[in-house]
Amino acid sequence: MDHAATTALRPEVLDSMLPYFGSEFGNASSVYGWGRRARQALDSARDTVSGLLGASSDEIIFTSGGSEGANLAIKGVAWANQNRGKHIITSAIEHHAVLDSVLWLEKQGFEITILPVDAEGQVAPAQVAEALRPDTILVSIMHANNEVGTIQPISEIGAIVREHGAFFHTDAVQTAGVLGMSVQELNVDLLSLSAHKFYGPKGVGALYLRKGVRLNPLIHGGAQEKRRRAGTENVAGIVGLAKALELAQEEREEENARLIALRDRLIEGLMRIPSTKVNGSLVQRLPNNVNVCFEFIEGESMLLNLDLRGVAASSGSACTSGSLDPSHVLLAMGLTHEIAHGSLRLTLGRDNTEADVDYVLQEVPMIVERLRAMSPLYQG
Amino acid sequence: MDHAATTALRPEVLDSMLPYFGSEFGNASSVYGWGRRARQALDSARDTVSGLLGASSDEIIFTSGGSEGANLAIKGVAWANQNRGKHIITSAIEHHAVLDSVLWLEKQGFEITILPVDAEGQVAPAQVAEALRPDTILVSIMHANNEVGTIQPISEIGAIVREHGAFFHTDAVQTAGVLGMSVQELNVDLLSLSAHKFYGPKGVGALYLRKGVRLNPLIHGGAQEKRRRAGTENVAGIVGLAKALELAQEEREEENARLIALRDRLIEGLMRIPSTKVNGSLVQRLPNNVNVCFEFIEGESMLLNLDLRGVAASSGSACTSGSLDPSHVLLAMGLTHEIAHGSLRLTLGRDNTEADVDYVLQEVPMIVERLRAMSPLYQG
Amino acid sequence: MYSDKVMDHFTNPRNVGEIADADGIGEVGNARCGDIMKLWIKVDGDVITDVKFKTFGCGAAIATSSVITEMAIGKTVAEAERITNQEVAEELHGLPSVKMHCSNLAAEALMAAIEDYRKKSDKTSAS
Amino acid sequence: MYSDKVMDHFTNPRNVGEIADADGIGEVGNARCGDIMKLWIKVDGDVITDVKFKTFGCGAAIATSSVITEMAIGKTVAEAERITNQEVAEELHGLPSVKMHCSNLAAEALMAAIEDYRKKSDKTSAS
Ligand SMILES: Cc1ncc(COP(=O)(O)O)c(C=O)c1O
Ligand SMILES: Cc1ncc(COP(=O)(O)O)c(C=O)c1O
Repeated sequence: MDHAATTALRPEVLDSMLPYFGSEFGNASSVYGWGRRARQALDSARDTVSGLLGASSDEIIFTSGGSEGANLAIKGVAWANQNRGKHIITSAIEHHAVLDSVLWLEKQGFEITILPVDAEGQVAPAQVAEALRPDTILVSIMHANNEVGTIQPISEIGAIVREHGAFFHTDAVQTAGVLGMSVQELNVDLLSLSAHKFYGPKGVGALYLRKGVRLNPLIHGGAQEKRRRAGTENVAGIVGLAKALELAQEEREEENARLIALRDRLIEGLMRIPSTKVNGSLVQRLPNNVNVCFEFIEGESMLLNLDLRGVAASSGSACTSGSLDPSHVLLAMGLTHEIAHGSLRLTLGRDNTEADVDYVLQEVPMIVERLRAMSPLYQG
Repeated sequence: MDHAATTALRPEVLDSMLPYFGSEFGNASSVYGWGRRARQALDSARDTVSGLLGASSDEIIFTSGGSEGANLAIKGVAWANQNRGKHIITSAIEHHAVLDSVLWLEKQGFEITILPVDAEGQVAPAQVAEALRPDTILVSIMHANNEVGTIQPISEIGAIVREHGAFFHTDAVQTAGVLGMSVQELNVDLLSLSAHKFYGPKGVGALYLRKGVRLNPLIHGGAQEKRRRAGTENVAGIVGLAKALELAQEEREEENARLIALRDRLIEGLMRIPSTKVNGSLVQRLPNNVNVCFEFIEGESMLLNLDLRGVAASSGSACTSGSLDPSHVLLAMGLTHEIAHGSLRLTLGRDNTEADVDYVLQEVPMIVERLRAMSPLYQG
Repeated sequence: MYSDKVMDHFTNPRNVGEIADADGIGEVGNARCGDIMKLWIKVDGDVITDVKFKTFGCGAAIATSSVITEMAIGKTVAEAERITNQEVAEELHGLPSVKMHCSNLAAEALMAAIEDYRKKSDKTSAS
Repeated sequence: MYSDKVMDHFTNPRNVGEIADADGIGEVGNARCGDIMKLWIKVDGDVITDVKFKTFGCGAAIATSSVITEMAIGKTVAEAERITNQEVAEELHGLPSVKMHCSNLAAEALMAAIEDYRKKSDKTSAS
């Protein structure tokens, strides 16, 4: 139950990719022969993705994943538009691909505003409006958070940013296969996504870049992706991304209804454990995300116990990341360090059933009890 | 015969990758369960690659290909070491991934020296020595050129650069599956390679980074690749890269002997066509590279004719790139524009036989004759 | 990337060659840019009766040269002069956009040949 | 990522609990960092006869706590005092490097308990 971390490739997606690992191995930049057929496959994948996003095909740049997409969006816009200003706005709960890009730019002389979030992990559009300055060139707010599943009011924020004349990027890595992805409705200028989060291959992603937005490449070199991203194209991966996104978007309404039922069953069941708290909004929430804190216990020991029982999960525990601080997202939402250390994230996916949920609901209470009995913080 | 552009995935390599598209789909950053097995696959691939390079495993950074590797090497070293100096040296015949990175840095305030090459496309070590300045932080010279196949005296240049105290990167994209890759013997601090050039998958590469060389990431975010390259790892691609490199290095002596025989047969045959010139060194040359200029004809029309006869090839023709100037490599070697426009590159590979060579030797003279008959430059 | 019609003209170019006693000769482009077109025309009265070409250049350059010979033959000089590069591309059912700029010189070559014909016939009538 | 021995101590931790009439109690770490170890020791003459622990922390923290109780029981106080974090890690057949820094506090917890024991017994002998 760790589908927010990654998902298994769907067999249909692998099938769509295999020809490009076999006889159709051409370099899409070669003018003739195999190259031409690789080019056609790329063009068709690009049309699929742009169609699903309500964009035009030359607004899609294929990347090596969500991290590259966010880095390209943020650094690329910053470098290309620094003559207009050097101020960038983002939020405290962004993925590190965004946060660390922005912090690195700060070292290079850009000015950064990091917006706080409320207790449910939401960014307030009014705060974005307030933070905008004449020299603001870029705002980057994620579509939904990967840890607590809170969905942000992107469309509203986008309207404010556009009105002001800055560019707006959203990290849609957690939502691309789950929510509607019309870049017009979302009011975004840039949007990044990553295939392996929606049953596509790892190591491939896409960046939507609205026509007219100036961008410096992150990877210079060949003329691929209209000179915005050099490198021989990962044809098989790109074909797989397009196929996976198409399937996910086709099935999303039905699948979301199923996941929401499982999610709510899981949350309800876990909340019966004493001294337990749900993190994130219960309303503006990804259909597959469950995130709770069990007081008095530490997350990694929880994960390890679940793993021994065959359940993959995730935690905001510092111990899983090698740093001393627990999840920056939970801290930004106002949780104390000790409670943040005890968080458990379960993210549901296509292969999860009610039986899986019930199994987890049977195991977790026992694990929590056992760990609490061992905890010097727990007074019984 | 365009194996320098890309190669077909070997079936053994695809087989090594398939488990990671199937049941072993974990995210290598997840601490437990599937994540652990993905991590083991990555570790083992890293050991294989570092072993083949004579490096230690924490000196290998997996990337999305040769372009990213070169960009990371050059920009990463430049950014991290700019306090020591802002001067960078490279050569006029580098791939655009190197050249354009360096030219972009120039716009950001770095100083660049671009070394010339001789008529065979070689960089003189003495010229590197002369160009080194107290503020030189990085030298980047490719191992072998992708157009004309000339192999550079990397080990010698490396010794000079090291003596001086600068860092040395080599773009080994064309050589990684072909020549010995000991980073100790090559005297390099950074070396980039790309899997699809040696029968591995597209969209994955590796950068060797000598311990102690400071580098800023190009892609910030997660803690992957020891914080030097963020992004969920392309596990299948990385496993494929390692497998492909291992096979190529195992077989290279035998395969090179075979390719050299074919190459020389091809060159000899083409040279029988009047007003024809070989480009690049005949001695320090990649085993699979043939590059010739036919006077009075233009390269793309040559390619198109070959394609109609089932032969994939490449040209330094401007018309294949959409720019007005022909190959910067041929121009740097002193060829005139009109002759450079008429170049033809044929690069041999595993699937080419003597029969293929003979077929090309039968077709090319007829095509040349036909195009020359149509050329206003040809006095017949 | 090329239309079937381009490929047809590329593989079977019409009217390749020179006209020994041409009434006008035009040459455009240069080897530096990779495209040179040379066009010979024969004029009878006011009508272009024959056109021949030689071209150094890519597939698009060869095909545009070939197709413009067909377009020009039978037209009056005044009509032929109005042929644009755009019309040449349309006649070939389109050209890839990178080729529109650098290799679509045929209309200019024809213009140059007509100009040369005018100059010569002016001289002839003046003498 | 953990050795079998770590996993053994994690899944079956030895000597979990408290000692009501402990001769020394040590507590190290803090919840902010995600690891707290509390250790109770019982001393008879100069020999540590019993150790119990409670730990809030990751798998490594729990395993190191557990293994040090085994290492300490039966040793003299002076011997037990010389146990290092490094030895605890070795006893567990190694720990992942990220865990060496933050979660390997067991030797310190034991040291704190011994210190507490010394203070108390000093007081006892002084009275
Ligand atoms: C010498 C050289 N360097 C770099 C590259 C770029 O590699 P990739 O296309 O895998 O990014 C290539 C191939 O295109 C190359 O031949
Ligand atoms: C919200 C968010 N942004 C960015 C990323 C980075 O994506 P990738 O690992 O594909 O580079 C992730 C996933 O790891 C994510 O959850």
